[in-house]
Amino acid sequence: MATLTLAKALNQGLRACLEDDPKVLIMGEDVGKLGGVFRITDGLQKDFGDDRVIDTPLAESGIIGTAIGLALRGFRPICEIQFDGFVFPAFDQIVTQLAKMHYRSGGRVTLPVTIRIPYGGGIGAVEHHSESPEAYFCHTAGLRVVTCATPSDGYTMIRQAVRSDDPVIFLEPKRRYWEKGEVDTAVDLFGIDPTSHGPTGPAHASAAPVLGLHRSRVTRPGTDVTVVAYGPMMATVLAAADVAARDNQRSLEVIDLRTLSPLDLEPVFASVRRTGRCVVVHEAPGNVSLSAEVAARVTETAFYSLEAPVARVTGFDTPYPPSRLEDLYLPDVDRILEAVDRTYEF
Amino acid sequence: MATLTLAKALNQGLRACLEDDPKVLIMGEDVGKLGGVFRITDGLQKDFGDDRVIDTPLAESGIIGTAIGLALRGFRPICEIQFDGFVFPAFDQIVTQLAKMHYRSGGRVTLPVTIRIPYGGGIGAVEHHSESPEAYFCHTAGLRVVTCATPSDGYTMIRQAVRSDDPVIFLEPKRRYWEKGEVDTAVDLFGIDPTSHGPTGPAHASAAPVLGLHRSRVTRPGTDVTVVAYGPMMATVLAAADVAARDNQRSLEVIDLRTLSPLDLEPVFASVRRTGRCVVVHEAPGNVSLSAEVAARVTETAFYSLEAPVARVTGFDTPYPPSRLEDLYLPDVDRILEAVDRTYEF
Amino acid sequence: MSIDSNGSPQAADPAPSNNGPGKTDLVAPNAGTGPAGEGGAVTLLTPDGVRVANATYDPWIADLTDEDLRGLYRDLVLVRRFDAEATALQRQGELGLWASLAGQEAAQVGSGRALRPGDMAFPTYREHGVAWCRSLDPLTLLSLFRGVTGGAWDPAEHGFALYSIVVGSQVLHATGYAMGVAKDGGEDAAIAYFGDGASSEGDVNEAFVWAGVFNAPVVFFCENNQWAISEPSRRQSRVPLYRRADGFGFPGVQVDGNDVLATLAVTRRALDDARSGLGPVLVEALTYRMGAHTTADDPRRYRLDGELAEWQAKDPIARMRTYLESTGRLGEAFQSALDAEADALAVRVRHGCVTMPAPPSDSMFAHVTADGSVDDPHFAAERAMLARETG
Amino acid sequence: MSIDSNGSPQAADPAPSNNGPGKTDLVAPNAGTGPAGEGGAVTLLTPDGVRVANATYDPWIADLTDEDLRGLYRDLVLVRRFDAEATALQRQGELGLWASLAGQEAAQVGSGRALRPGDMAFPTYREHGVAWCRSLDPLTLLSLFRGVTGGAWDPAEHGFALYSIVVGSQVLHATGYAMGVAKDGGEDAAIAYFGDGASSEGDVNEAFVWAGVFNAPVVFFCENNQWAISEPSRRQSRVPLYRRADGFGFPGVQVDGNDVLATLAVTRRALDDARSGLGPVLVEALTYRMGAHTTADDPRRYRLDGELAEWQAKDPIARMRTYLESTGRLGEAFQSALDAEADALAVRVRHGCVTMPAPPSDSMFAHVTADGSVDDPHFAAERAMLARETG
Ligand SMILES: Cc1ncc(C[n+]2csc(CCOP(=O)(O)OP(=O)(O)O)c2C)c(N)n1
Ligand SMILES: Cc1ncc(C[n+]2csc(CCOP(=O)(O)OP(=O)(O)O)c2C)c(N)n1
Ligand SMILES: [Mg+2]
Ligand SMILES: [Mg+2]
Repeated sequence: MATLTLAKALNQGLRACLEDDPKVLIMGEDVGKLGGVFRITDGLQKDFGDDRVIDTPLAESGIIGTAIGLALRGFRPICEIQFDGFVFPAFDQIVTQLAKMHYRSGGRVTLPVTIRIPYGGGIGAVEHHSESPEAYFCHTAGLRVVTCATPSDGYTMIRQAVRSDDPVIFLEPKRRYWEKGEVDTAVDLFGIDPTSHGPTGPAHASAAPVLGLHRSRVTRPGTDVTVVAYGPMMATVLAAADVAARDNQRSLEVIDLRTLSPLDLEPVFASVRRTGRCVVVHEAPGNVSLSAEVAARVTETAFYSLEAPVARVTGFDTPYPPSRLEDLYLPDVDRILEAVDRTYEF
Repeated sequence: MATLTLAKALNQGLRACLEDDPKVLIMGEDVGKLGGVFRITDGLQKDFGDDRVIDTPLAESGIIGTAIGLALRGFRPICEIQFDGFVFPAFDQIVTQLAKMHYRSGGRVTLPVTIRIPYGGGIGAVEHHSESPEAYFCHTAGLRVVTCATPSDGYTMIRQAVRSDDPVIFLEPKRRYWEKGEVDTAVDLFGIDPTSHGPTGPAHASAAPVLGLHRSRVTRPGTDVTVVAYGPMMATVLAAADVAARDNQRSLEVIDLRTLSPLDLEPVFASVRRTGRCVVVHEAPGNVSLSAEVAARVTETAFYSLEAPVARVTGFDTPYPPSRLEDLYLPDVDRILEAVDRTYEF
Repeated sequence: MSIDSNGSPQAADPAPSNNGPGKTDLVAPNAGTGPAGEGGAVTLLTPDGVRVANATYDPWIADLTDEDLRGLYRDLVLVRRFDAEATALQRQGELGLWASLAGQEAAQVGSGRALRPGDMAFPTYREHGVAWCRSLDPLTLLSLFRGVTGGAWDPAEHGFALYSIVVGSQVLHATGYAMGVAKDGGEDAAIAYFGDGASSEGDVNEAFVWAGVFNAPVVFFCENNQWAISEPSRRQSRVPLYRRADGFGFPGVQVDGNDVLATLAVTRRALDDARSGLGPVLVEALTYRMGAHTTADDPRRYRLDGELAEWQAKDPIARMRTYLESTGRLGEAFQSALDAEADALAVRVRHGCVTMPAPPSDSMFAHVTADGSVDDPHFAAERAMLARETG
Repeated sequence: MSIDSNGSPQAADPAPSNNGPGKTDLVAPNAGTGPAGEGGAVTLLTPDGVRVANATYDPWIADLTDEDLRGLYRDLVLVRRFDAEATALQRQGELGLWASLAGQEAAQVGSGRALRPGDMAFPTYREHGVAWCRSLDPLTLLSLFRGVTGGAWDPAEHGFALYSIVVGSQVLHATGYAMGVAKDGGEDAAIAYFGDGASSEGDVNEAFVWAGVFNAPVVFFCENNQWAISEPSRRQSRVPLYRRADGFGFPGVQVDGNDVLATLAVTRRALDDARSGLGPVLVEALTYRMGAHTTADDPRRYRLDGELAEWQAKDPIARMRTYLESTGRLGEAFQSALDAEADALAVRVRHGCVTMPAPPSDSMFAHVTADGSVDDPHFAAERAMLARETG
């Protein structure tokens, strides 16, 4: 066990990926000497060479398009997109090629490409540096979309993602990069027989079981209201749960989705069946978003358990505003608690 | 009144746009001599010249990017994207530039660019020719997204869209291009005083009122179940309503959304409050889609009116399949009626 | 090297064969050496079927035996026949669509036969002739256009990537693949096919950036068939497309794409440069799409008067036949055997196409993702629903 | 033409002024005429401040009066001072970020002063010097980096489009704008600024395709400041970037971007070509980013040893001062007045920045769309919710 920031945990996870498999590559803008603008790849080019940690030309479609070609040649590229707002030039390669080539080939081609994207707001940045683009990817069949909220998940999930034979969009909550947590870097993620459970399954029996990549987690058990969130909002939701417990005697059960596509909602359904109330939180704009999907599925599955409609707390349906307004834009503790209250008003 | 196919109605609508305003341009791949692969721009280059109806190089980002520049110079470009599946190379220009420049400029810049996209399946095409990408655009603040289901709406809505000072994604249900309907091409859409209601408002009092661009419509009144759809699915839903009336004595109220962003759900809420049952239908994949949004909003607004959770009938969460399977992929009458039944099972 | 008659190239044999055309056929004194501007497009065989000398490129086909030459001719004839049959099948409703290669046989066969088994070709949707050279069963191609599969062959097995419909996208894949070759120390090369229209896409130009910067062993093979659907190639560039390479710092060469020998020579040389660490090369093959863009297109709306006739006079198959006949290389026995082979191919293709089984409905849900260990009840429910519906 | 001291260029005056540098200053015999290869980057003023003759480009600045020359110097000094103040403000937490132009003043002022009022410049996020030439209040720029606005000026008012952060995107906008100029018969031109890194983006290359095909009156002005964050410019191209234009069929020229006179001359000529129907020109201005990429960057991690010193010796301001001083054009009175002006500018900028009001919270909802006649209760509810919260 070590206490690491999320940034450092990801860095160590990536290092392990490069050590695990000589076919793993890291590619992107400024990932080499600079170690990326967030230093997530710090030191990796120095230790693994510029043949494996590749500073690319400044063109995102090129990054993903050549990564697909490299994957066809047997490599496992990890692409870094510098900021959320700069993934769109690569959107065509992601949506029409990366997501669909396995299907197109009738399963003959696999594209184990991981796309790391620092995402979300709250860092006082200029335009295009604070986007939450997950809905676009979740709507696209053939992609897997995951996000981590803690250093421990950062370390584990990046390794699982890179081991996955599917393309994975790996979303990193950038404003949490510098928050610390316990990480067990000695964990044997893939077990003695890595094929027995598949790369995303549980580890072998002798180790503490590691949560599969596509599993959500009850982060904080509770009895009154189910609150579903992920990534950068987890810390905010947990803070809200503290306040609710203290000020209202309300016990929130907090679930970290972790996997955004496919969704793992069984724990949510089970929770809502107990609580009868559900709030879904993310900072991406609400319109045609993940919270709509979760709300629709929860309602369909637990209709008669619901005391109130599922409440959604999301970023507003505006472009991400200038940074002096972002604190008002982003869901905060008050807005989450207000939604919790709403579930009692019905 | 004339009986026209949707294709011809759009063609005449575009002609009227070019006649109305010398700043209107049409640009895209093969829109000139060929008249577009669906002939929607047939004859327009011949009559308006290649300075106004422009065959562009084969690059979608270039089409939208230069259209933005043309709009900054005072033009009103209508861009054709040849097929739904080829809009993604332009995604960055649409999402980061076209959608956000008005906001970025604090309202000083307007970008009246219309992007016409033939969309949806059912024509036996190869990959990338049958996509329904509306969710991506609806999730993007700053864009307006509309779709027509009839020749009459095609004629009217394209003219309203081109008059709008906002960027409009104009989705054309390609497999309905050859279906006929009554079109009143004499309608005076913008009234004597075009400023009084704005370009998307009702026409002046002396003409029959024209529905605004951002209004949904109750296409078929009914009493038992509210069925919400749009674009290519409208005909299927109406057929389902016929069958339901005949075979089950069930009266479906069918609502054509027409405007996908912003949504105009007041008529849906009103209907659901009466019927207590709601089915939302589209052929786009269901995961994180428009039907999720409609379901979530309907549930939030009409929770106590609902006898059953909102049922969703959508394309499956797979890539669009090879065409020999598309009839099984696309929602059909049976699948819609099965969903209607489901709303009675709760 | 030799080219076998089963459609797979053999390993290169650097020794020129002694009964090749090198000595006997040189009747015209010179031709382009490319880059054009130094003499125009490289031609080794005139439209009249006359072999012209070219000091730069002659050595690149000096090894061809008479059998090899007949093999090339056979390829040209058979792919055209297959293509015609596919067009007919589409007209009869057996295919959803067909993108004919008619007119482009030499560009495709010449470049396709330049490849080694370990190379990887990245086609568009029209490279049926290259597919042929890579031993792909024509019926596998038809399964895509019939709507039965997404074009589901194994690229690794054939050295032939999946067809790519999003114009330009595959050019980046080829470049990345070539970067991978350089990384794993292989001697293979990648070749990216694309059209004149595709040259305008950002992806193609980004591929040029990448390939130049990483010195990737990739040949960019642009089939300039003069049209992108209804748009003439000057709508994509005001200078000849092979010149695009200048801007990215690697060589561009223009070749007569209706000349199978020139295309073979130029592509071999370009692949050899790529393999030997000289980096990428752009080849622009001048050719002509004799038919419609696809069976959904109507070229009468835009084609120029006389254009078709002009290009018919440069037909890639006719010139090869004239050449072989006039040099006594094409006996009647070969000709009639080839006719019979073409007929048999057409019969096999037709029969295979019309009897091709429809895909099982559940296959729609297969292979959306690769990792079978992930269970997703939502997806399973959709799958079960379809299973219920289809009984 | 003359360049007034208020920061707006006046209409062009083709008559060369008779006390301009044309006759007296030509001490070195020749320099590049660009395209490079014919003599390297165009230079009119050496790093030592010596004016060198250039038959091609001298006429393009022959009209400059001493006052004009001092005006250019003044621009250089003031924009550097403004930039330094902004960097300081960022360090003190008054700005979220700042992208310094230090080192690139000559490239920006030279090109910015080449523009006519009706022209439209399309900047990146670093063209503060061009903004200055287009009479944009520096505080307006700061409002963007302070997070108060999205960079909300009126492009039409200033002939200066909004800052563009998505690398390369604006180059297509410039091209479309120029197409529009050609359509409406205007005599204006567009200029697109972009960096060496941006040259790799598909959008930039598509813009080259478009501009070539439509012969659009646009100048592509690439500020090659040697770095794209931590990546050297050879990671974007293995040949000099001005050569990219060759591939698209229009001229490319390389200019010493630390030489304000050469940059002015080359840009004027390029704009003139564009205006007169000769189509696009690519200008590559060789310059250097003396500071960090932005205040968030740490160039010590990647900058080469000695590189900064090498470029400091080529400083764009020092060389202009030396030139003006050594030719007796820069009196002490002017110098001290300019120092005072710079100080006053810094004070005004600082004060304006720290007192800039935060945006009203409801402004988040303003201008998402333009058509106010559309009512959307969902959006209105969000707006009302924020209003309640901020109450
Ligand atoms: C990104 C994209 N945009 C548009 C299309 C529609 N389309 C298919 S083929 C074609 C023309 C291609 O021309 P070219 O590259 O010259 O190849 P050719 O068909 O002539 O072989 C177009 C516009 C597409 N497939 N992909
Ligand atoms: C599409 C896109 N990708 C990545 C970025 C992040 N980014 C901002 S500036 C920059 C480097 C730009 O280099 P260059 O074009 O040379 O301009 P310079 O900053 O040197 O002026 C990068 C990678 C971006 N803004 N946009
Ligand atoms: Mg073509
Ligand atoms: Mg730079």
